[in-house]
Amino acid sequence: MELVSQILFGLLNGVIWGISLALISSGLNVIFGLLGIVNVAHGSFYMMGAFLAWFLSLRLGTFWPALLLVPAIVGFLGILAEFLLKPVEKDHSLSVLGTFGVTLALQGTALVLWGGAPKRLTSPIQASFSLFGTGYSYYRILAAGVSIVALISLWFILERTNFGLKLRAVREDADLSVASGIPVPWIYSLGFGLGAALAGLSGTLVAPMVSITPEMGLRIFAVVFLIVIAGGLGRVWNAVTFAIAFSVVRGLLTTFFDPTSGLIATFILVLVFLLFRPNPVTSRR
Amino acid sequence: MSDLLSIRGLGLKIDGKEILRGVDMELASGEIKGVMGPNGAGKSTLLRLLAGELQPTTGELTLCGQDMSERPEREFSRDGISYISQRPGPFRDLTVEENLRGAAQRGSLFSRKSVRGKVDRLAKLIDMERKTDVVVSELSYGEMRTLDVAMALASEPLLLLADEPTAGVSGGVAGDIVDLFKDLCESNRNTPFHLDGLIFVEHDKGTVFNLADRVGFLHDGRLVVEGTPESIRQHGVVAQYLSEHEFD
Amino acid sequence: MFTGSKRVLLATFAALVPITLIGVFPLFMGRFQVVLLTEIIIWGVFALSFDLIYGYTGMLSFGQSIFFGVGAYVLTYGMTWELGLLLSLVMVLLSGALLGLIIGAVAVKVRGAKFFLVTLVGAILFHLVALDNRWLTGGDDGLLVPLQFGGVVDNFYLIYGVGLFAALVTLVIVRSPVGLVFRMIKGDKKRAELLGYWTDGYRILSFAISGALAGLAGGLYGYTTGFVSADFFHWSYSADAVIWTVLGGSGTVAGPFIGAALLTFIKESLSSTWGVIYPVFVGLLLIGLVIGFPGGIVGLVKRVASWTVSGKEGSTDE
Amino acid sequence: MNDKIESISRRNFLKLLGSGVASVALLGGRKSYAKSPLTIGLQVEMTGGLATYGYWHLKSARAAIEKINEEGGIAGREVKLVYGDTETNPAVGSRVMNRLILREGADFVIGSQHSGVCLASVPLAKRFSVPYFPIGEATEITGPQGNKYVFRSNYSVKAHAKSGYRWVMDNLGTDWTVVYADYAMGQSAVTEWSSYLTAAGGKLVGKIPVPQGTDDFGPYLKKVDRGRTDVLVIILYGPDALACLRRTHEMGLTEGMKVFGNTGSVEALDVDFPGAEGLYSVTNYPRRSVDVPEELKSFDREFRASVGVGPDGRDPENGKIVDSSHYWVPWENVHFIRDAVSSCGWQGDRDMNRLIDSLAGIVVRGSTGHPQGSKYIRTLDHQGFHSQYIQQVQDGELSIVAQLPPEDGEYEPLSVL
Repeated sequence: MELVSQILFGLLNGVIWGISLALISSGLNVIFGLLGIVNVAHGSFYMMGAFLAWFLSLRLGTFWPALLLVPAIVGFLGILAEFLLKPVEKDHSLSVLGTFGVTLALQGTALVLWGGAPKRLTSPIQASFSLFGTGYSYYRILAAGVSIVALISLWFILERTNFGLKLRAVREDADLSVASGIPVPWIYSLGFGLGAALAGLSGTLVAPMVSITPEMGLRIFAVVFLIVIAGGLGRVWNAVTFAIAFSVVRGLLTTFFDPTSGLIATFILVLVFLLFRPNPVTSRR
Repeated sequence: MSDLLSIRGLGLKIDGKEILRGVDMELASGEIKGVMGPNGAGKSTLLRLLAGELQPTTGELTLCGQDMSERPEREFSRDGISYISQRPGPFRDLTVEENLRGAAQRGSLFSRKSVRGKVDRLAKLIDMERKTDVVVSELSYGEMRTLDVAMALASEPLLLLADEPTAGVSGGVAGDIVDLFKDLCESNRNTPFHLDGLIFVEHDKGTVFNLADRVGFLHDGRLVVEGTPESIRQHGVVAQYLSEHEFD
Repeated sequence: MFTGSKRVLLATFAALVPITLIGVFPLFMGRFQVVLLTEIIIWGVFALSFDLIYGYTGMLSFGQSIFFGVGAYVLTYGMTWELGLLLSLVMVLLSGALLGLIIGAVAVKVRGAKFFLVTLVGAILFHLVALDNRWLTGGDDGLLVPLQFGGVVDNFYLIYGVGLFAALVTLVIVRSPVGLVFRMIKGDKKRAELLGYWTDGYRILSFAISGALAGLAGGLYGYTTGFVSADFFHWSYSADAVIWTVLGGSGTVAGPFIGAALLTFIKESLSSTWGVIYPVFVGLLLIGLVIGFPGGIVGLVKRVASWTVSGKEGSTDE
Repeated sequence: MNDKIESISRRNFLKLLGSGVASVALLGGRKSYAKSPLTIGLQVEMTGGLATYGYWHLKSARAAIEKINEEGGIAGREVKLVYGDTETNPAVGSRVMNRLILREGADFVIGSQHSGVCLASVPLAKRFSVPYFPIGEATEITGPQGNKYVFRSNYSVKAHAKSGYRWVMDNLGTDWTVVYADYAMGQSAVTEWSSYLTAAGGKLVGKIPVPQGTDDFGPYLKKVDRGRTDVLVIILYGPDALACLRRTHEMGLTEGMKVFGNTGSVEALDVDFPGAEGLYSVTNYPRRSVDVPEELKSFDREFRASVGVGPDGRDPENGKIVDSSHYWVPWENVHFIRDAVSSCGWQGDRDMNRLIDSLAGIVVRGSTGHPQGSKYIRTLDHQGFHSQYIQQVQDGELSIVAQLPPEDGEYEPLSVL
C-alpha cells in the first residue's frame, strides 16, 4: 500500500515537474528546433527568470506581477543576445561558443548582483492539500496550470498566427521568406525573444519551489537540450511529452534506486536514444 | 569489350516522391556520354547516385563487373569513379596545393614523393603552378571549377562524372575544360590522368553535342531516349526541348 | 611545402625565441612564477588536445574533461603501485588514446549540435560515476598522489619537456598527410568522403590522439599538485580548454598555449574585487571573439603580419 | 592592508604585460626573515558554493590580525595577511596555496572551508614545510591523509557525530531516518552518525541519499517511513538543505516527527520560514549573543565587535547572516599561531620542529583570543576538540538548547602522525 502510494505520488509529482520542464524546453524548441540556433544560454534565461522573480517579489511585495514582467524582461534579454550573435547564428559551433559566452556573462552578472548564497522565495499560496497521505501545495498545481496555458498559447501562436507561420517557414526556405516580404532578421530576433521569454516564465514559476542560485541554469540546460533533440526538433507536443516522460522516469528511477545511479541510468538512456534515433531533421514533416 | 559502367532499373524515392524511375544505361570503355533534360528531370540525382553520394531504392549499379549498389560512398572513389558536383567543391580554407595534395594522397598517404610529383603534374595540367600557395577562397569561380577538375583527376579515375562543370564559367575557361576532357578521353591509356569514360550533365547544348559520343535525355525521372548526338536531335521530346531552349 | 621554405624557417625561428625564453625562465624567476608557468604549460597541453579535434578536425567537444580526469587517476594509481613516473605517463597516454577510440567511435555517429551534446553528457556521466565510486576515486575528497617530488624547478623542467614533446608531436601530426585529412574533414566532411577517405575513421583517430593528449595533461596536473578528485571530470574543465583555444587561436599549435597563458595570468593577477566579475569578463570576451575575431590572437597576429609583409597570406602553424 | 596586496598584484601583472619577462624577477622569490613581518595566508571562498562562509572568514582573519598588531604583533613582529579566492574549487585552491606560500611568502596558511581544497593543499603544506590550519571538516584531513604540518582546531565530521548522537538519542528519539547529500561530505557524515547510533542501540529506519543540486525533494521525502521514524536527520548543505526543509514542511513531515540537521544545514541561512521552525541542529558556536555561556560573554562581545557581527548574528551594515559555527576558526587559528610562536620563540624555517611541538598538544582556555571556549589540539593526529552546542529554530531565530563538552567529541585517532 505504501509502495502504491509512493508510485502514484512519484507519477503525479513527475508530471507536475515535467510540465515546468516542458515549458522551458518549448522555449528552446522555438530557438533551436525552429530557428536552428544552438542556444546554450537557455538555462541562463531560466536562471535569470527565477532571480528576477525573487527580486521583483521582494521589491513589489507581491509575487504575481512577476508572471508578466519577468518573461518580458528575459525576452528582451534574449532579443539582445540574438542581436549580438546574429553574425554567427547559422554556424553550430560558433553559436555554441557565443551563447556559452552569454551563459557565463549572465551567470556572472547574477553572482555579482545577488551573490552566491541560495535565495528563497516564499510561496505566494501557502495552502496545501493531502495527496496519497502527504501534503502537496496548491501552488504547484497552479504553476502547472499556468505552464499549460502558456504551452497552449505557444501552440496557438505557432499554428494559428501569421507570425507563427513565418516562424515555421523561415528556416525551411529563407530565400522564399525574403521573397514573400517577411523581414527575416526580425523573425529570428522575435523568435529568440519568445523562446527566452518562455524560459523566463518557467524560471518565474519554479522560483517559489526551489533554491535560487546562479548555477541553476547550468544544471538544467543539458537536460533541456536532450529533451528537444530526443523529441524531434521543432515539434512542440513531442517535446512536452518527452519532458514529462523524462521527469517521471527520473523521479521513479531515483526513488527506487540509489539516486546517483538512477541519474546515471537516465542519462545513459537518453544518450542511447540520442545516438540511435533516426536523424530528426530529415524525418521532419 | 565489357562495359565500364552498367545500370539496370535504377530508381530513387525520397519521402515518397519518385525522383528517378527505372533508368537503364551503359557506358562503353572510352565513351563520353552527355546527359540532358529540363530542370528537375533528375540529371544531378542520377550523377549523385553514380558517385555513391545517394543510395538507390531499386536497381543495380555495376562498375567493371562489380556490383556497387551496397557499397559505402568512399569506395566509389577508390574503385575509380570521380565526381565533380554542381557547386564548386574545393576546401575553401586550404591552399590550392593542399587541395590537390589532399585529393592525390588518398591511396598513397605516406609516399610523399609520388604525391608531390602528382600534385606538380596536376598543377601544370590546369596551369596553376604559380598559384599553389593561394587559399581557395581567394580564387575566381572559374579557377575553383578548374581546380575541381584537377582534384577529380587526382585519384586517376577510370570514370569521371561531371555535373555542369562549365556552368557559370567564362567562355575561355569553359573551352579549356572541355578540351581537357576531350584530350584525356582520347589520350593513350598510359598517359597520366587518362580517362576511360566520362558522363557529364550540361545545359549548354553546344557543349553537349560537341563533346559527347552519345547523349541521353532525361525527363521526369525517366531516360526517354539515348543515342548519338545526330540521332537524338530527331526525337520528338528532345526536339521540342531544344526548340524551347533555343537561346541557352 | 613547395615554396614556403623561407617562411618555415622564419616561423621556426619565431617559435624558438619564446621556447628558449620559457626554458630559461626559472633562472630569473621566483618559485611562484615557476609554479604558475608549470601549470600554464599543462593547461596549454590540455587546450591543445581540444584544438586538435576542434581547430583541426572541426568537432566541438565538451568531453575533454573525461580524458583529463582519467589521465589524472591513471597516473595516481601508477604512482601508488610504484610503477615510476615514466611508465605511469605511458599508461596515461595509452589509456587516454584507448578511451578516445571508444568514445570517439560512439560520438562520431552524430554531428553538429548533437555532437556537442553527446560529449557534454558524456562528461556529466563520467563526473557522476566518479562521484558515485568513492572506493576508486575518493569522490569529491579525492586522493593524494604519492610523489617523488624534486622541487619546483625540477618539476618545471619535467613539465616543460613533456609539454614541448606534446607540442612537437601535435605539430608533426597536423603537418602530416593525416593532418591534412583532418583539416579537409573540418572544411567539408562530405567532400572528403567523396574523395575516398573514411572520414569517420579519421575523426575517431583524431579523437584518440586528442584523448591521449588530454589524458597526459590530466596526469601531469595530478603529478604537479599531488591531488586528484572526481571534480577533474567536471565539464567546466572542458569549457576552460574551449575558451583558451578560441582566445589563442584555434587550428594552430601555439594558440592554445597563448590562450591558456593569457587567461590564467589575467585570472591570477586580478584582485579579489575583480575576481568576482572574472566570469562576466570571460563571457563577454568569448562573445566578442566569436563575432569579431574567430581566428583568436594567432589569427590576429597573422592578419597584422600579412598586412605589413607585402600582403602575402601566411599559413604558418606555429 | 588589503589594498596594498591588491595593488601589488595588479602592478605585478602590468609589469609582466608591459616590459616582458625580466622585470618581474625583482618581485619574485622568497623574502628574508630578519625584521620582516610575519605573514599569514588565508585560503578563502570568495566565490562559488561556499562564498557565504568566505565573506566571514576573511573578516574574521583580518580582525584578528588587526587586533594582534595593535597589541604589538607576534613576538615583536608585525603580522601581515595575504589571501586568495579558492572559488570553492580544489584546483584553484591548490594554486592559491602555492601562491600564498611561494609568492606572498606566507609562513602559515589558514585553510579553506572546503574539504576538497583542504585535501588538495595538505601535500603542499608538507612540500613547502608550512604549517597549515584547514577548516574543512572531512575526517581524513587529520587522519590518513594528514601530515605533521596540518593542524585542525575545529571539529571533523566524526567529532560532530560523536559529540551529538547521544544528545539526539536521549532527547529526540532513537529511531532515525537520514536524508543526506549523495557525495563525499554527506556520505561520510551519514556513516559516522549512523554507526554511533546503531552501536548505542538506536535504529536506522531509513537512509535516503539525494544527489547534489536536487530541486525536487518530493519523491525522496515520500520514502520517509512516517510511522516508524522519531527523528528525521538532514545532512545537506546550502541550497539543498533549504529546498529539503521547505518540502518537509509542505509535505507535513514536521508534524509528529523531530527534524535534526547537521552543522551545514542552516549555517548562514535566514531561518525565519515555516519549514525551518522547530528544527534542531548542531553548531560549534551560538549565532546570537544571548545564547553565549556566561563565562564567555565578555570575550564574545569583543570578538563580535572586532569582526563586525551584531548580537543577532548579522552584519550590521548589510544584514548578512554569520556562519556562526565556523567564523571563529580563522580568528582562533591566528591566535593559535601567536600562542605557539611566542611560546617557542620561532624565527623561521629552522625552528619548524619546535613550533610543531608547541602546537601539538596545545591547550587553551576561553579568552578574547579563543572566544569559542576551552579547547585542545591532540598530539597524535593534530585534531582539535572543543565544546559543541545543540540549537533549535524558535520563532524564526536560532536558540541554543544544550551545550556538549569537548570530551564528548573525542574519538580514537584514525592514524597517528
